[in-house]
Amino acid sequence: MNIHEYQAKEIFRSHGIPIPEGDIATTPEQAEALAKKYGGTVVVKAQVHAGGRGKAGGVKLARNPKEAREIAEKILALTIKDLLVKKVLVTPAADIATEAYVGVIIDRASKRATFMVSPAGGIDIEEVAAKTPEKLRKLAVDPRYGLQTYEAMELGFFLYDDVKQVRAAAKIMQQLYAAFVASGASLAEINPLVTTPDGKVLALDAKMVIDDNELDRKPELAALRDESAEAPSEVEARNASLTFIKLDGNVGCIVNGAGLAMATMDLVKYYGGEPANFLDIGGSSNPEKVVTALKIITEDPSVKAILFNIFGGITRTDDVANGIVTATKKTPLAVPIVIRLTGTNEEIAVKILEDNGFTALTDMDEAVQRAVELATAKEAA
Amino acid sequence: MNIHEYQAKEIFRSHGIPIPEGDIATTPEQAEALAKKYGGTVVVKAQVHAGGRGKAGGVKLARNPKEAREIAEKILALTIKDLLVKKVLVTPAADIATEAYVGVIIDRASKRATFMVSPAGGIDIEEVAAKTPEKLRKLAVDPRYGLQTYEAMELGFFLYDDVKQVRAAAKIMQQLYAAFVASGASLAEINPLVTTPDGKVLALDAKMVIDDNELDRKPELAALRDESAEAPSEVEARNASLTFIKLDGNVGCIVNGAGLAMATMDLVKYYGGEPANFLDIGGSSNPEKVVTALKIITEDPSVKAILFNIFGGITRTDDVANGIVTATKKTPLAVPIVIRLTGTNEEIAVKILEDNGFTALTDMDEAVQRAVELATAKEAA
Amino acid sequence: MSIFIDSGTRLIVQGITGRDGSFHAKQMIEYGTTVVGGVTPGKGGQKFEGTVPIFNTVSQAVKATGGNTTVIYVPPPFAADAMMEAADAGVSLIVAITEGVPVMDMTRVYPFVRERGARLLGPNCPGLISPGKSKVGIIPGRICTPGSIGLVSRSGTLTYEVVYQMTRAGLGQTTCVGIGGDPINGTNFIDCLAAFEADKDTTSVVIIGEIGGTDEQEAARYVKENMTKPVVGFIAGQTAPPGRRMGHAGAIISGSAGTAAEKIQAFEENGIAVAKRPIDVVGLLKARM
Amino acid sequence: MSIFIDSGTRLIVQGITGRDGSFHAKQMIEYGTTVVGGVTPGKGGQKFEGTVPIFNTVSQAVKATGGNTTVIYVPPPFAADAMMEAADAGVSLIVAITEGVPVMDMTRVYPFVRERGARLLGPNCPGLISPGKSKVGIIPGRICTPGSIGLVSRSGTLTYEVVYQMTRAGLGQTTCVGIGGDPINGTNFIDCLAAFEADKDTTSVVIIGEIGGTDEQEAARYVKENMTKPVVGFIAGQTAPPGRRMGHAGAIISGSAGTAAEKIQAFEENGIAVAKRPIDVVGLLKARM
Repeated sequence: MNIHEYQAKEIFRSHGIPIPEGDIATTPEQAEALAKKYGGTVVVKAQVHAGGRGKAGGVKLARNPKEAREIAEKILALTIKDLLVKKVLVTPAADIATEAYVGVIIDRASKRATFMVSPAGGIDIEEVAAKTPEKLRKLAVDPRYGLQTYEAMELGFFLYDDVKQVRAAAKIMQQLYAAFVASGASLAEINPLVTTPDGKVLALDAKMVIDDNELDRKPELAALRDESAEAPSEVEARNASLTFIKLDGNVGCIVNGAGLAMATMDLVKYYGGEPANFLDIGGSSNPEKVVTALKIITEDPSVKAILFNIFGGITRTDDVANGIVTATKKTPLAVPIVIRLTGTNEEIAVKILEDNGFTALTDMDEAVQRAVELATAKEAA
Repeated sequence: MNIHEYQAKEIFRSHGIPIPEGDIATTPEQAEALAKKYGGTVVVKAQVHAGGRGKAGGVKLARNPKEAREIAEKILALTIKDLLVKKVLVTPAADIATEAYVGVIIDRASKRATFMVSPAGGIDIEEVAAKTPEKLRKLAVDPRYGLQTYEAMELGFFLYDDVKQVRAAAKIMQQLYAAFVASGASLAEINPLVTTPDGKVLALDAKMVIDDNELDRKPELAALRDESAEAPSEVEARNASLTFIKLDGNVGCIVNGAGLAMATMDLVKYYGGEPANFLDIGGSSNPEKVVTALKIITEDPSVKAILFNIFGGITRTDDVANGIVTATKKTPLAVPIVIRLTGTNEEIAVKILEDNGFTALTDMDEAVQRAVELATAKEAA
Repeated sequence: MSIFIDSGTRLIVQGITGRDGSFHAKQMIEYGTTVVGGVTPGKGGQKFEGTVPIFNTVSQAVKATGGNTTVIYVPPPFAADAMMEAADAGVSLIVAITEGVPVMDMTRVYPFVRERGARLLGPNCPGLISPGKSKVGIIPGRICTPGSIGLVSRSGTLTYEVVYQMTRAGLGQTTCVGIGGDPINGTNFIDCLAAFEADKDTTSVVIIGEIGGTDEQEAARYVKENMTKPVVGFIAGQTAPPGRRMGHAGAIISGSAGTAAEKIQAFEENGIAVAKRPIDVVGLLKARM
Repeated sequence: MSIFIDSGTRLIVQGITGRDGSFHAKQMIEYGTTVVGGVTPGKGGQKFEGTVPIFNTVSQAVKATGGNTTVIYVPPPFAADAMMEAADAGVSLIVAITEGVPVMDMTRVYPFVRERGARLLGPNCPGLISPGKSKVGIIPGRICTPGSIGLVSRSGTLTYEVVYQMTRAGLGQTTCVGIGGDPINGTNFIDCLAAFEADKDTTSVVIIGEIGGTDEQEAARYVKENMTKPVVGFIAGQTAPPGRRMGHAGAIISGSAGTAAEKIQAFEENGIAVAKRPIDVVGLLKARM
């Protein structure tokens, strides 16, 4: 789960990381009032779940309250990577001497939380990695011991020469690690970590991604979710425990299991179609899930045919069949549907479907080809 | 450092351990008021740093406020193992179905915090260990992972059959472990851990010893020290970074290093004397420490001779010599003194002493024999 | 022969009285797996289905039954503890089916299990099956048949699909292993490839990967450098949008964006025949027999 | 020969610019120890006494100097981190002089150092000396002389006393090791006894214990079961009051009250000659030559 910069800053602050003050505005007037309160130049920053805010015009300096209002008005009207900007963060502008990058992620290879730091911060860290890899340093943290002071100091010496700044950065990295672990994060970033002309070390930006699997046991983090910052269909899917990602094609796919879902999409493409989405109904299906899945798919006007591909294991195919019947009774389909199912309780499922006028296929390739043909025909019609 | 039951309970409570309410009284009237507040029967418990309070009459039930006042008055007049009772804890009496023992200590052999639990609680756990060792179970906690839930459950199943009580006890043990680690304890005990007739699991008593080495970095724990509950000479010694333990003999010993101090005491005994104390001036001495050490020793009227035994390594013998000269100039000695020193800056030290009318010996056995003779002669005089 | 499990496997089911645990325990018993015990705290002393003894702790279960393998069906908040309990009780194989285990938990479980010399499969995996001998997990038994192909996959239902098509085409399996798709799992492709290479009865191997991470690329290098048996591969996710989970930092740390194209290229460059469709696995296998 | 340190020891001093560190670094250099570098964060690039290079981290120091041993003089709050840093930097021997290290820190340091295969001596120990070859720590060099006796002790100044009396009586030492008296330390009696038994030049061994714990009792059993060389012992604390630190629980867990009488008995029952006074060590050693 993505959280906003201002939310990540709150978490970082609660772990002691030094961050300049700041507050959220949802209107230009609020931004103006905040700028007045802080005095001097402020930064107005769009709060959206998208990288490249700066390039998109979502981060601007304002020299006075009036300018803050005007800039906030412009930013609050922006759409960045399909996401509407609904909040801005207003924060006093800091004097910056140097900019560094500090990030922690879960690294699959070392199976550990891993730090990446670079004295070349502020800009896109991907560029640093590609062009000047010698400016990037990694350190995998042993979860049994946490980030030791000497390790943090080694990273600090990679960023700074002045031992006071090294110690300050080391402390911030230990605080960042604590925040990372306490929040069950999969990513935590400070970019830039700056030094000021008088030698202080401060975090000017904050980014954090929370492992979805943590949310059940960390309700205070789950409460940070900003559904207004996401596509409504994806929100609806998640609330029904479905994984849904909207794509640009015309074959709506409903599959159990992420791997089979992707393979199904690939097969749609292989047979000349385009998948309209990724939709995984997950391991233990129930009829309700199927109803919601069908609802989400049919709300997409570009879907011209619906393809079910269910391989029953832990998923019972009769559950899926019942879901299809319930959903289509409630709201008859406007597009053709192709159902392929095999596995657990297959015979019962086929009977349910046939009793309700559906045909059930058992071969994946055959089903995909049929769906692609139907979508193409419908598109042409 | 020992802390009182009520202080340990505060720490345990802050980690979530269920403990009946309770408060401190320093007068019988306060005890009466607390008993009135709680209603029903209360327990009045002496707060002293000594085991065996119960047997010494320091723990009593009071059925009503008046009785609470009377009992508090008696307990506040007690002296338990040489320690004056200055505070009592007043707490509502709990209905008890079963009593168990749960303790954690630092175990030298496994080099880990180690749990000891027994379903036979309430009584002296040493007795359980001696008479029914099968009722005692140990578990060394891996510090890299902490006390895992399954480990706590295994201990819980050793105490109870009812899985609800097992879970409650397991949770309490994890909380106790957290309190133990967070406080830098060397001992934390709940004796008894009780179940009530309605199935609740509660900690009725609490004991905790804090590692002295933690106090510098944990000022909130250092603040729990109750100097009124200790011998004044030991408090004075500690404040001067000396380790002092009063004994019953007549040869006052001032030595650097615990091992050498003990060996010196043993030698005093070997040559027919009795050491009056253990006093270790520690590794890096300074003249001030020596002055305080001499002050503490000379305040003990049973000391008939003073023996210095200093082997200079990190300790500079000239520091010690200067301390002796300063102290005896300020307060001339009433008893004979024997000084043995060798090692770092020995020549300077000997010169300082001889210039001020002292004799310095270099042989330990010779010095100890002399001190024993002088003490015996003084005693006889 | 087979890898990891066979007819000597003595299985303990952790969470045997739960919804999923009881369902699959029955399925495994029906398949012929030697289920020697179950664990549910507080139900120690009872029997599952009137025959399988239930214990309060894994340690008790192992001591009483000589179990050497466990399978875990407990809910996500308790799954990490269950894995550690199993490792500490001395079993040699732990199969964690549970989906939704927090990754932070797994950073601690991984070294814990390793220190005790146990093998962990999963979490979030379908388990494994050595057809005709033993099944541990949730892979449907009837889609498999004994034979000489080894299969390892990051996916669940996609594995079933491929195995099903193999079985329909008469290609039986020594062992099918689902390693799970979580960021941190106990057993990876290479562990399984090495075991298949060492297994006398396995003649060729199928590897099924998907987008994300670099496990497939590393597996491909391993195949080239260490394997003599033919390997056929499939990668799911050619049309999937770039993963949004890890963002940029994840790609930097692994030195790869983890795309399907990249993985397919790694397979091809290292001598793994790549199937375009799941069904093509069958043809590629037959061509290499 | 000698144990743990010899003329091949290349020493790094952690905390070389501090009060104790600088004093003892000079003493060690004077004694002839090969001090190759020092560590003080923020003073990297400077030189100690104009000759010994100072580094910001132990890792840098090891890389630049080939140091294989470190000695730690940093204050208690930073000592545990210093030990872990040294272990992680790959040195094989870490000698921690610092007194007052929280025991909780040591519960973490101990497995950390072990995992890296390093030997830790201390904390709260005087270090060790192989007379005429190398001295690491704070044992005064002039009280020692080369010879054939190995000595191991839990104490500091009591060690000096015994070594001094041995030296005065013409009994030289291969190595004198102070293992420190803290509840958790890195090297125990048995580690040293085993090393002395294996050392060709050591002909007999002195062990100096004190009250508390059961290390001496275990050492005594080890001597009986594993050692061929004569061992002479001394135990301090016969007149000491019972330890008030651990109270009853400590005694239960160790199965012993840790008294001097108990330890002396264990020594005698296992063939260790026990000196009544420190000076008697000399006579007992001579009687066994």
